[in-house]
Amino acid sequence: MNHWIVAPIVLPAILAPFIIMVLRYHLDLQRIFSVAGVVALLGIALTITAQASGGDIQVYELGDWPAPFGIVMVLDRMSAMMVLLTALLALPIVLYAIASGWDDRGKHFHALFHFQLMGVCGAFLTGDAFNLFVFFEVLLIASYGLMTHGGGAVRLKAGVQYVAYNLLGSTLFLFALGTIYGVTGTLNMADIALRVAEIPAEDTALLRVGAVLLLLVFCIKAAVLPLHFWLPASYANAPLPVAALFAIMTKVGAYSILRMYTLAFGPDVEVTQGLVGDWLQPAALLTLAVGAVGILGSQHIARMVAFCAIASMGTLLIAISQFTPGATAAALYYVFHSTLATALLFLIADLIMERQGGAIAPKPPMPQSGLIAALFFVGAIAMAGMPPLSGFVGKLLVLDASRDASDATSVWAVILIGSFVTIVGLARAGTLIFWKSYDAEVVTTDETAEGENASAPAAPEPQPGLAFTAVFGAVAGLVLLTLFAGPALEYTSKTAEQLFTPENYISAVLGREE
Amino acid sequence: MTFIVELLIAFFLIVSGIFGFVGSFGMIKLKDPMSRLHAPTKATTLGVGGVLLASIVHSVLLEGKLSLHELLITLFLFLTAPITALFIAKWHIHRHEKPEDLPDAGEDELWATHAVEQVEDVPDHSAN
Amino acid sequence: MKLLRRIFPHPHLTILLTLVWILLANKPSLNSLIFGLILGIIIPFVTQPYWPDRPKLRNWPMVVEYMLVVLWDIVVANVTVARIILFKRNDNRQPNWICVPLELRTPEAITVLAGTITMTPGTVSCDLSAQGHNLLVHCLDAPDPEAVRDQIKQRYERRLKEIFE
Amino acid sequence: MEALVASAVGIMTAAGIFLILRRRTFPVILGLSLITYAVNVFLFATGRLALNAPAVLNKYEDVPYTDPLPQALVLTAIVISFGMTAVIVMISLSAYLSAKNDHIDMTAQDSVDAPGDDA
Amino acid sequence: MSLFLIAALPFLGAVFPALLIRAGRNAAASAAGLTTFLALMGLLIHIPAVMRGDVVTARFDWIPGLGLNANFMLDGLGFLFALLILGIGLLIILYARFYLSREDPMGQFFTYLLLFQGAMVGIVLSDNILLLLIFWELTSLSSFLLIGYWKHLPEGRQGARMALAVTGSGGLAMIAGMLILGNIVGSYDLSVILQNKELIQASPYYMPALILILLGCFTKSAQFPFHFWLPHAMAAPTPVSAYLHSATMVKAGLFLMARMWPVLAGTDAWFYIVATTGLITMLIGASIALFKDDLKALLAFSTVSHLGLITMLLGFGTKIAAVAAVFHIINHATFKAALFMTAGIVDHETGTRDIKRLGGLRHLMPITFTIGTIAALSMAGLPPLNGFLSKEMMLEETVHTTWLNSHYLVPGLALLAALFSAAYSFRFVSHVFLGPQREDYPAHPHDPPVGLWIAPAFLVALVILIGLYSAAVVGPLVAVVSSAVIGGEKLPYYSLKLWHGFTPALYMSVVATLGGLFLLALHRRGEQIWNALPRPEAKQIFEAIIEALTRLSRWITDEMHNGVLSRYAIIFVAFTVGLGYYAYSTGTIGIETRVPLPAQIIPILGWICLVGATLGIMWFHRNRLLSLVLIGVVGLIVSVAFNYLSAPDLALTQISVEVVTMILLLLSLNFLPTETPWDSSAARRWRDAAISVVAGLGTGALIYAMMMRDFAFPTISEFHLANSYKGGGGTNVVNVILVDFRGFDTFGEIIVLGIAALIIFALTESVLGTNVRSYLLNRKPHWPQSGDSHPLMMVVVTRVMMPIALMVGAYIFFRGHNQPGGGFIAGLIVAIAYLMQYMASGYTWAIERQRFYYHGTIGWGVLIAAATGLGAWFNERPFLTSDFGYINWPPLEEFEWATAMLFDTGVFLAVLGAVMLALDSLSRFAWQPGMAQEFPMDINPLRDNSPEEQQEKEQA
Amino acid sequence: MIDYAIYFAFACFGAAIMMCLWRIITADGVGTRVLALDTMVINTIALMILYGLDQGTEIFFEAAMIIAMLGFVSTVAYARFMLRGNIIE
Repeated sequence: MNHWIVAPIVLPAILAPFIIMVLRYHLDLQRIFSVAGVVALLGIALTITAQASGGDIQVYELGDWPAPFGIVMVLDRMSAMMVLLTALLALPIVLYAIASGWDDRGKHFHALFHFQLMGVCGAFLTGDAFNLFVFFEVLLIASYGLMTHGGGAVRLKAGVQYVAYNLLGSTLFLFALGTIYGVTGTLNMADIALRVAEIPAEDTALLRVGAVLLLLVFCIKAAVLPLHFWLPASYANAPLPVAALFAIMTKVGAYSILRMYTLAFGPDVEVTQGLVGDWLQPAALLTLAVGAVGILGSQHIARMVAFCAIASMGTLLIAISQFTPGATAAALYYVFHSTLATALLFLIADLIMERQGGAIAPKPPMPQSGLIAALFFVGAIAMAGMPPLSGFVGKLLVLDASRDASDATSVWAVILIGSFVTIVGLARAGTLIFWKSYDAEVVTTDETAEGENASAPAAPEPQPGLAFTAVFGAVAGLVLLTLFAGPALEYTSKTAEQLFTPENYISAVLGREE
Repeated sequence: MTFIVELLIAFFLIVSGIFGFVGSFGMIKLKDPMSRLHAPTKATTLGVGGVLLASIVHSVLLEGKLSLHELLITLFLFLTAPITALFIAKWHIHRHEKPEDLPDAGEDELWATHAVEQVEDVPDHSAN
Repeated sequence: MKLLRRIFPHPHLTILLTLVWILLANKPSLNSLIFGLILGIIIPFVTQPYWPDRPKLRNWPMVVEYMLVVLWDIVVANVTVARIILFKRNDNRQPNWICVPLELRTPEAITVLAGTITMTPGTVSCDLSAQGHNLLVHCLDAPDPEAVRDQIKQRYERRLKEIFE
Repeated sequence: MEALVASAVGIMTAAGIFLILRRRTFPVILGLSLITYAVNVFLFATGRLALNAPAVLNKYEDVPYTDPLPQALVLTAIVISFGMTAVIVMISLSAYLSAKNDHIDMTAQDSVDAPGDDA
Repeated sequence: MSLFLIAALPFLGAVFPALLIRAGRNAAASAAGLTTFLALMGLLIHIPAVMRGDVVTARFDWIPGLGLNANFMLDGLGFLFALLILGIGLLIILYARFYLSREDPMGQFFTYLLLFQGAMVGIVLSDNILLLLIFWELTSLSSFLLIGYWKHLPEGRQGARMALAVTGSGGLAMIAGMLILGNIVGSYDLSVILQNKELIQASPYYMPALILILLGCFTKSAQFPFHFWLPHAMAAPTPVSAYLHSATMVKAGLFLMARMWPVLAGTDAWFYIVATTGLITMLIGASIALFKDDLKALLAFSTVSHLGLITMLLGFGTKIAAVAAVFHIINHATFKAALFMTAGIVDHETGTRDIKRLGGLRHLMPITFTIGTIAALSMAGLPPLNGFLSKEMMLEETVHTTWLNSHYLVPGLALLAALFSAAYSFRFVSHVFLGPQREDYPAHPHDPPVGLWIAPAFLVALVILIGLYSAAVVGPLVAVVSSAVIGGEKLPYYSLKLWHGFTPALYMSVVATLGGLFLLALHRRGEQIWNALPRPEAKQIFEAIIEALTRLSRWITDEMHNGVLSRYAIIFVAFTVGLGYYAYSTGTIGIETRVPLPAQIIPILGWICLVGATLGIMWFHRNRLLSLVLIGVVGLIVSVAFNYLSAPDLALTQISVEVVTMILLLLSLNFLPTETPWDSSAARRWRDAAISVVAGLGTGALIYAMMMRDFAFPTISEFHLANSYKGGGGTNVVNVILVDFRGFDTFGEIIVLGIAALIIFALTESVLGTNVRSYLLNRKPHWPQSGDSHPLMMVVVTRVMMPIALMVGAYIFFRGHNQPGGGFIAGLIVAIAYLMQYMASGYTWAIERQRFYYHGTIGWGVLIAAATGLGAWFNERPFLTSDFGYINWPPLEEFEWATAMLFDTGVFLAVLGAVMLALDSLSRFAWQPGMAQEFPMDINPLRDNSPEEQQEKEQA
Repeated sequence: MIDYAIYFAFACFGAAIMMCLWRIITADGVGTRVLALDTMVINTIALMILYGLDQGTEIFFEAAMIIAMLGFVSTVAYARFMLRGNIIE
């Protein structure tokens, strides 16, 4: 019995209540335990990634109930990879949050943080559709708390919209699950796959509705146009380290699309033909376009980075929406890149906002301007997909993989023009923020109203050293991802292969071959 | 014997039905809010009570198993209904009755609902 | 003794709760009795802070008598009120407020009295006076308020005074 | 019976969506509650309807049982949506108190954007 | 030295200046110079091999899955360019050390410069087009940094952005082109691609690939119409201009055209696109240069012109033209870099670059004058300088070229361009150095220290040497390079010498020179005409386009994401309904297989209530309290309906949740307005209603269709029904599913609830920590408050009701496994019991008597649930495996124990804690200073007698 | 006979609920509406017990009991809201 599989879920689930109960009044201890927890999670993630890299699909039957009757956790290459990504992402962010004092601007930051990690890991590992819903909700509700962490009128207002929109999404999730259960009579993903393949013709209409509703739910999470509206305001107004963590949330949507639409409603399944391909790709193209346009059109750094997140999701979904092994391998590589790059940019945006507010406009010089400028430059390069960082490799992979697509021309055009607009937008922002000579007479007031709400509690002594270490950690991640692009791509290629042979998954879960 | 028991049960049921109906009918028919308050007490007491009695009698005498838990519902209703009524009455006094419209409260001068320092500049809430 | 009082803050409540448990279980058995008793001891202990004083109950026969009287009154009053509602025209009805001066002082007694008044249809206890010395009662149809007040004082308050004070 | 349930789901959904399309927080919350009811009933009904067949095992006789699984799912869903409702109530209340209005829209004043000149 | 190292050295070296700058400017410059020097030496080691015509390679598989490999190769072409890059780079570093002032952050400068150098070396050495792309884009990035190096200058920012936008976009086009190319050939390795001319030129994708790649080349090499960025890049410090914008970066495009020449050139498309562009660029660049008053701008446009020249030569597609192009590349690099440095010296010493403010410097700065004049005359194409040689070759080639059957067009235009070229070269000399000495120089000009002029002097020496002894000095190099350009084929005959006899080219040269002198004489008149001519200013157009693009983006973004949630929601709903309908309509659905249940009168009544209440909410939604009441009706009916339809657990849960939700909403409504004002028009409401109705119809129809059909497969719940008692030890299957079969869901669910409470608590803390607190303290209630907030009767009844409610909670909890109930409902009921107490006696009074802490309760709940799950690990079972058994203690009846009960206890505690924490937090909003109560009830006649009051207080 | 009595009671309580609904929707103040809701809850309890009696099942009992308990809480909460604005103070 391989208990490692549930460890990424159980560890935060125990750590977070422990922090609440025992360490509620000890911020220092909370920080220590929180970081230790993330490190432990990273260790677990590495372990399970090592276990999964062999190519065997491991199944953990919770409560010792056989699938499909109980809930199963399934560890395959993709889930292991995503858990690893989550842990990798969490470490710099938690360090940054500590260093910047963000965790002290409201209560329960660390507990919510770990609950969020739990939700994300759970969503990646579960092999049960309804359990996926539950973990979606765990990660969502934790994100609600993290998003409104620290309060402030604008942030709370954005929070209301965020919650309301996502509640609609959760409702839709239930409608979708209900429909799928109502037709197939099962909730286990592998079992759904098995039954979908054999569905009698008289039931296809209902099943198709369920499948498309489910896809829409994931599209909301993945911020696919026109369901992305929740993202810009909420990411831009969230505490930015939290927004950095949210970089993984959109990936949960992308992951789920990949999972369900390779396993159950895959490209070869006749029943669900035409539900994905017809519109997901155009929608992804639009997403990229809107994201790129938003980067150029934003007047606030956080909002700009939020649009960066949308644009990178667009690129990712362009690759995903082709549902070929090659494109999926590219997408999985891009997932890593996009998550780290988005998070990096959010952290840098926070460094900027903490020092001089977020408007993309000339500002008084700030401390450590040179270093931050350099970091911004690196982050922008990564995000725009310029060499030498992984963004370029990712973009090349996506372009290369989509050359056989039916509408390769438009895909390429959108990706490349999108990159262009992104470059222009980021260059504009960077030059305005860092290069503009500051005219002291222009800005006299508005200083307090600009950045944080004026009444925020006095921030504790910030630790810029640690903050920069955290940011450098993210940069290092990107650099490593570039340097080891070869092995990484090999891993993702094998992962994609595994995804496109769902029979293995099904037989591993349902144990039919034994 | 069974017939008598059934008759008893039927009697309880009919009584309860009538009073349940009357209780709600009163709410429609009576015009002033305070009088309407009287109506539901019928439904609470004999209305529900009758059904519960019928149920108890039914299970004890017809099915032969001792099932008295319906009494609990009665207990709850008897405990809670006066409070409900009290609060609604207080609401009415608070909203619609001036101290001078009510009977004299003796040495205490005011009824409890009115015994409060009035805050100025509070919007009117006649819609409610 | 003090210890005993701490453990059994409200013996009546313990009895009531045990009874409630047996009713809930709906199956008179040793199991439910013992379990009910355990809970019946634990729960008053837990809720004791919210019920700091300890009402005294004496004169148990009177309790029974009071209950019977009230039950009878409920039946009678129900019929009366039903007739008023069904057959009496709104214009002919004489709704009225009555002030009942209270001799009772214990909150529990006042509560029972007010509850009784409300549960007997035709009258609803509406408010206490500012210091709790009078009870405001509304009558659905009371051409003679004095009579109603006297009946309340005679039938209920007298008995309650004997039970609680 | 099925028609009643289905139409009730539809009506609650419609009313819920109508309220969600209002522009203040409170109606939106009410709309979300309504639509939550609707989805709960929907999910419940996917187990098909049954009368007098609760999924409580009867040791003595062979009786029909309704599908228990959707019920369990609905229970989970109810709890989760309760938590969500509580959170959105709280966030919108905090937003109201902080911003002194309960518009659900982010107006231009709310926007943190400041004009940047391009040069 | 390995090619890897040559390519990597500048990058490695880039680290040092940044780190060493604290050690002084010299240290930084030396580090930069040293790395460049090392790389140059490493390159020179390969001379013998290169001169033999060998190709030196180095290969490393980086991303084999993509075909992106770190493969390098060094042939003649690469060698030439690497030599230029590193050689001139070395000179530039030397020059820059003396050029930059003390205020300039020199470490940064050299870092950027080395980054750029590395990128350039990478381009010219790449044997993989994807790798080449990487370096290509890197040059754009590093040049962006270098152009914007003087951050305080707005021109620097704009120029940098423009350069990045133009070259970056070209690079993006090239990505596409390269990918297509690689796709045609099946490999991204240059050496493979270069072998496949026929395959490429026959492919239908040849044209797109060609155009896209050329876009990259043209933007980088500032070819018309992308030439406009180059002059504005001159905002950079002069060393940068000299290096990037004359010698190296702008030649990257030429390099690539030369590199791809063997496979791309030779077609009509190539000729017409490349040669024409080059011709136009040459002409336009030269004519603009003539009228530029800024020295660097003049040089910049002359660079544009010369780049056009080389492009045109490459475009001719003939081998001999390619040789000429190669030769001119070398020559141009030498004289133009020298000219830029000269301009930099002039600028540095006089404080201005404006030709109109200069003149007569000949005597003040003789060395500079000499250097500048020789370089300029080479540029003008005067013998015996090297510029003359390559210009001759160019003119010779044009004579043999027909353009759309015209024999005169190309030579004529080329002659015109040469004429302009001579003119501006002469102007450079005469207007800067010649003429009378002036009194009004911004500074006191004199010759600079040797460090500043040695580099251009060296270049000028080359200019002369090549001019005089071309065959000996550069002959072999040109041969090797040309052979590399034309793909290793046999070189055509050519000769590098000054005198070829009276050829048409010679006549044209003479005409050009004389015409140039003539033009210079007429310059003043010409300038007037030039200034009077309306001409589009590329910079302004570009800026306007970018500005318009930015505005458009801003408009689109702000309009789309205008913050109106209802808009977002309506799109969401419409999209969902639309797709759902599409999915439905493209599938098939069979006939109804189930018999509908009869609709009895009671359900119909319930339905009427539900519909009435729902419509009532829609109708009255502006009255918030009333909508709440109506929601209560809906909740009641729904829960009764659950009960009616055989779901007692659901009914219990629904009704309890209902009450708590209602209380939460009431608590918040206390602070919110009680009325919703109208803020949408009637039309909008109708539209909303229409959408809502469609969505409602959709859901209703969906569930109806589903309910009328059986499951397509047996459901998994049959297993649950069969194993609930045997395997889970409970007869209430729903509960067994919750705590056992799907206990993990429940585990997640209580965590959701716990998180919800934590969020509410955290928000309360944040909000009450701000000025909201004072707002709350001074806030007026919605309407007058009544007296007697804690009525006596309520308090007394609660004292009885609450224990009973707790009892009921306990009962519901214990029976849960076998009968409807369970930890969740029990938790809610117990919470409501406590809530009753809060309502009766007030929050402050009750909280003082509270005996448990909500955070702890939540924490314990989750931990107990988790511990129950973990317990199974010790039994070597998976998480959450349950166990149960029966206990027999006579005289008691047998009763059951189950670990699921423990799990349920966790659920119970978490729910209790969560609900209480949420309510508790919300209650704190209403806290007022005078609220602390002494007594549980406001009115208590017992207090007339003071001793008992004392007693009560004591006990309290 | 019992059946007929039960039907009669069904009719009575059903009519009662309808009247409550009517009152809830048409009343002029929230107070009356709350009263009507409370009455409706009580009628519902009666109906549930009746239905249980009719079907010979006990599954309605707990729900009825909980409704009896909780209906009170919500009514008090509404009333307190109208009287004091703050329901927990």
